[in-house]
Amino acid sequence: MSADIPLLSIREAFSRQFMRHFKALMGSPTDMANPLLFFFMVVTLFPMGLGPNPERLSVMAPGLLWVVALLSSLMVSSKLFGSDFEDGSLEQLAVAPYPLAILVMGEVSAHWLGTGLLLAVVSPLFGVMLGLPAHGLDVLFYSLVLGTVCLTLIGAIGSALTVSIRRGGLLMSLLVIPLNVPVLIFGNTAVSEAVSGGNPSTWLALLGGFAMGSLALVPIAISAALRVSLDN
Amino acid sequence: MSADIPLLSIREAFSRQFMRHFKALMGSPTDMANPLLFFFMVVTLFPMGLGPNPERLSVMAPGLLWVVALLSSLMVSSKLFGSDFEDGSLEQLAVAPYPLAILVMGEVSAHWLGTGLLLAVVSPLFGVMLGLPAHGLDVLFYSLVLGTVCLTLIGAIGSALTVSIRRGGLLMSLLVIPLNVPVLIFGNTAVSEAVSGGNPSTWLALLGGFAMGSLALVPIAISAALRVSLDN
Amino acid sequence: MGSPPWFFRFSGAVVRWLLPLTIGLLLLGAAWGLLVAPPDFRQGNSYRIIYVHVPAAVVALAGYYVMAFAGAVSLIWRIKMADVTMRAVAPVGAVLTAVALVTGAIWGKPTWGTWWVWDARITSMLILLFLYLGVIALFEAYENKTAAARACAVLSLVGTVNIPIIYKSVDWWYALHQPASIKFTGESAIDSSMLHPLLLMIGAFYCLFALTVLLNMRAELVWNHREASWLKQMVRNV
Amino acid sequence: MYFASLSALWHMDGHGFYVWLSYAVTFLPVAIMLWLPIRRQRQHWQWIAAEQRRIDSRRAEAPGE
Amino acid sequence: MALLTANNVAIERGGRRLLSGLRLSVESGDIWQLVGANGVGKTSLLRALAGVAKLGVSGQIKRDQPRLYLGDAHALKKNLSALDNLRCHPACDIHASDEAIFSALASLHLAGYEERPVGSLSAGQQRRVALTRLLLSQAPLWLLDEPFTALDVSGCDWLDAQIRSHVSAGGAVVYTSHQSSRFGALQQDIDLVHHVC
Amino acid sequence: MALLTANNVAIERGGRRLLSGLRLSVESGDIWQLVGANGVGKTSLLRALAGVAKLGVSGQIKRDQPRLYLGDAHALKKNLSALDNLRCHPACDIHASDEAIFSALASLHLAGYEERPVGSLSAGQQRRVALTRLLLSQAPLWLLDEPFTALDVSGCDWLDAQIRSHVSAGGAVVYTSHQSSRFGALQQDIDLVHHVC
Ligand code: HEM
Ligand SMILES: Nc1ncnc2c1ncn2[C@@H]1O[C@H](COP(=O)(O)OP(=O)(O)OP(=O)(O)O)[C@@H](O)[C@H]1O
Ligand SMILES: Nc1ncnc2c1ncn2[C@@H]1O[C@H](COP(=O)(O)OP(=O)(O)OP(=O)(O)O)[C@@H](O)[C@H]1O
Ligand SMILES: [Mg+2]
Ligand SMILES: [Mg+2]
Repeated sequence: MSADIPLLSIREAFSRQFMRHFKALMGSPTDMANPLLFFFMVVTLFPMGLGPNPERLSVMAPGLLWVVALLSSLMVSSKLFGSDFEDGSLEQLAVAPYPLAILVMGEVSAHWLGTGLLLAVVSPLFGVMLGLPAHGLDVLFYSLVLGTVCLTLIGAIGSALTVSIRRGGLLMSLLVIPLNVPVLIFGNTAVSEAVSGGNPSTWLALLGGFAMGSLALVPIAISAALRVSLDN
Repeated sequence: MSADIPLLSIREAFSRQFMRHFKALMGSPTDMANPLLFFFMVVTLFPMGLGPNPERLSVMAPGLLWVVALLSSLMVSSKLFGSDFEDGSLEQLAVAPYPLAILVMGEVSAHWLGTGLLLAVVSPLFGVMLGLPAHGLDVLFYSLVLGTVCLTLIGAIGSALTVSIRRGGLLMSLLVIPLNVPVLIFGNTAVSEAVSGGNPSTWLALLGGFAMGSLALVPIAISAALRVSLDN
Repeated sequence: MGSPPWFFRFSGAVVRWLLPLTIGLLLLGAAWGLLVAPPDFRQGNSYRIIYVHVPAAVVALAGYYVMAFAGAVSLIWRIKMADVTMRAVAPVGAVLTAVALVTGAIWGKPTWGTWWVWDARITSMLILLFLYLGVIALFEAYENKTAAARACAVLSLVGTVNIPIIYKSVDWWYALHQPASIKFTGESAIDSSMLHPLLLMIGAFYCLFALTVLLNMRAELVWNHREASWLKQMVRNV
Repeated sequence: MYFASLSALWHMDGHGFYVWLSYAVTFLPVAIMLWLPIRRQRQHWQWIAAEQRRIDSRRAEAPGE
Repeated sequence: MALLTANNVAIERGGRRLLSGLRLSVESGDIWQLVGANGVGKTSLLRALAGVAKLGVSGQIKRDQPRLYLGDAHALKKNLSALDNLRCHPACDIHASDEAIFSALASLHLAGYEERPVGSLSAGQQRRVALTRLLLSQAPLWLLDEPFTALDVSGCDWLDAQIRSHVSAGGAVVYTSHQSSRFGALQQDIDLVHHVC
Repeated sequence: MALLTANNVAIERGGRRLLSGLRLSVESGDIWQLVGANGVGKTSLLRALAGVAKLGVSGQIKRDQPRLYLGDAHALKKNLSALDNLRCHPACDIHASDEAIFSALASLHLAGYEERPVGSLSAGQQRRVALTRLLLSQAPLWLLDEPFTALDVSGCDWLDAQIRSHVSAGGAVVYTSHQSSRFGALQQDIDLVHHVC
């Protein structure tokens, strides 16, 4: 009986996980708008805190926008695998006859699409609101596309670990901060360079390299972390 | 049979809810450490994003600290009633023979003690890290003590309104951030004033007034919102 | 009064003359503002944006109070019609707020040379938009629409208590940090040749608000009462 | 009319783009805002009418019921 | 003495009317079982009777204030111990001393598990913790939603005996279950099929 | 043909050894019921057999790759519809067309509920959605943790028939339940009491 069971192609297994998570994330157009509004509001908070002085804001704009991106990615990723763990989806992923790393990447990509990429797409608007000069907007966009890939992947490791280890908060942040720092610095410098008329491409390349590296290595780390969590 | 059933005093009912939530919070130190770690991380991130220029940082320190306090309070409040809803505690609270507003305030106070007050207590450390002048640290502490009361109460309304919604986390932030704007402004201005040698007491008084007003009105809103959520 | 059949008939009559009136007033005001009124001596022709910007802003603000009042009525007296009103006001208010923001931003480019400034009034308007969007998102997120209306009522009441505080605090915030380079408020000595079309346009936007709210309510009512005999009777008679 | 010619009206001393754009972003949403509920009500109305007709025809088919 | 009377109750959920025309009078000494297929509305009715759900419920429900409602969800905090969970139960109806709680837990074969986080107990053990409230609360009216779920044979027998002794002491029980008539002539059924709209 | 063999398995949980010396060989056509009181370790053993838990498990467990494990938790996303949940199930063992899913749901009396969020179904209906996988997956080995829970009488009968036809087609089932011996001579029991440490 077991010989003739058809298997999905790895690609299809991936895309099913992707769809599952994407649909759960984006039930309706209103839901789709939620992360957007969230970013918008967080951006608004900074002028409220720092004062409306346009010159000062525009000097800080690259750094602020990048820190906001990092913070909000952190806030939305922190519960990435939480519901999967509670509702038993993780058990099922673990017994599925496909590499856990691939399946999990389906989920992570859906998450990135619905939050990271979206943030990057609307970021020029935020740039304008914070007074970022127009010639920095495209680099802001590119740097965030690449950067949110890294942030999401690293956040996913953190989430996988915190799902498992009850007291793992400290461990998670120790893991996540150092890994995120280069992303922040590369991205922020790329934008600052573009604004001040320098050449951002080196920094974008570094960011791209970091994203590639994460894409290659992080899935393995995530699946290892999730397996540990199931045994806890 | 029913006549001789003893009732708890309102105070005792309150304090039981307080203990229940407080112990649950202490039982998972991760949850408690989360806002602190978040705070800590962000405080380390800003110098990286905005450049290490100490003068500029110290000018912005009050605003940054307050924005981050708001965000971390948001992060922890978003799940305030979530587990109560899922595990059925909310149903039980609703059938308890005491005013729901009182019982719920027991929970909210425990939450505030474990997150808001804690944040205020360690905030001077973070102030020092961002170069906040020493004579601003005590006002930072006072403003955060009062401010986190408001933030927690308003966050509790948001959480109560969105518990029954499956993808409620972000939505909650959307509802709560605009309502928190005055708190942010009062608190942040108090600290700025103290730093620049002005008189912070007006702003602290405003913050105190806001906290008092919230303490009087918010419990009713929370209990109404929770009843609605049970009916969804 | 307040019963759905009565309201449906009454609002039908109102809509019948309010619709042409509103469109007429809007076109008249727009033509007056664009074609007839003289240009401002400082800002030139760009000031003509005022005829859409200010009315949208004024009515958007008023709309929130209408919504919150409906919310209070719905919570206290449990009147279904108040739920429907609240539900109908929120999108109209949000659209008008967005219009005020966008036209303001467009106005900013020729006058200040920038699309966006964190001015007190602008910032308050942005927060008002967030408040409206919050109500809409909350309503959409609930599955049970009666519960949704009640939740939105709670939210909009909390918002109403808070709005004056928000506005005042944003004012203080701006006054404290106000940068010297931009001067925005205070030139309200407006010539009557410019004022009259503005007042007309504000009137037109109030009519527009009432009209769209009524239309939204009617559409909602028809659906909610699709099983009701009075509606079936009405459909049959048409 | 204040403007001498149509092209002056269109151009508005260099501010035409901004003025016309803001009128467009006002009146377009306003038109949609008016049209959507009207369309929605018409659709509901037609749905109810169709339902009525279906019920009526069923009654006509089975008069003894 | 009627502990609960429901008159002409109708229930609506998710925009659909589930049940209507329901009448029920629970007297002291009664055991009522709500019977019906999956999705017929047993849980919804029980929540309405308990006063948890209000919005979709029409008709009159009169009840004595103290009642013990036990739903699908146990209202247990996973990271608190059984002891703490019972000491500070959200329904606030437990006035027992710690010793009483210990001995109640022991009578449910949970001796030795009192101080462990409830989340690390097995499914049946968690239900036993939730059921311990029956021993500790003094509410005369019990409203139990599928209380026999996850219990082993001895657990079911314990609950059975508990319900019997409760009603013989003048209490009353309304419960749902998919097993039929555990209490023979002692119990009455309401088959919700007759009230489906 | 053995679909699963376990040899000298011992299980440790929360720092305590629960079971030891467990042997089991599940052949095609077998029905095994894990029997034991609450908290004895049935769920833990089933998770070990399925390969979900690994860390506290010692001994050899050999199994054929495709197996269907169904735990306490249903692995259903509450805000997705039943259809979407099955289409994109995390176990990735469903290769059926949408029509097949529709008809499978219909045979569990869920016609009309396919597109509603699973969170708005009753307890039994949610379990039925989870059980629909039995019709759609082609795994020969089923590992079911208390599958009869929350089902009404007709649901239990359906599951009963399903298990019988599965084993008669050469599959095998290991399940836990507190009701004893539904399948008479067809099934074999392992009473875990004999393996408690
Ligand atoms: C995004 C940008 C803007 C927003 C959100 C905005 C918002 C508002 C609001 C809410 C009002 C009504 C205030 C009230 O009724 O008290 C208003 C009035 C007004 N706005 Fe704007 N505005 C913006 C940009 C501008 C710009 C760029 C100008 C012109 C330079 C401008 C000129 C005016 C004038 C002249 C009034 C009416 C006079 C008054 O009430 O003081 N606004 N605006
Ligand atoms: N996450 C956990 N951490 C630590 N110990 C656990 C955990 N889960 C279960 N245990 C312990 O392991 C033992 C066996 O639990 P298990 O869930 O396997 O029991 P079971 O036989 O399935 O019981 P039931 O009939 O109640 O479902 C129990 O005594 C329980 O206390
Ligand atoms: N949150 C909800 N929103 C909308 N509809 C719901 C919700 N919960 C339940 N329903 C619907 O109400 C009906 C009754 O559900 P209920 O949970 O009362 O059934 P039940 O009789 O307890 O079933 P079971 O035997 O499966 O527990 C079901 O058809 C279900 O689809
Ligand atoms: Mg039920
Ligand atoms: Mg078990």
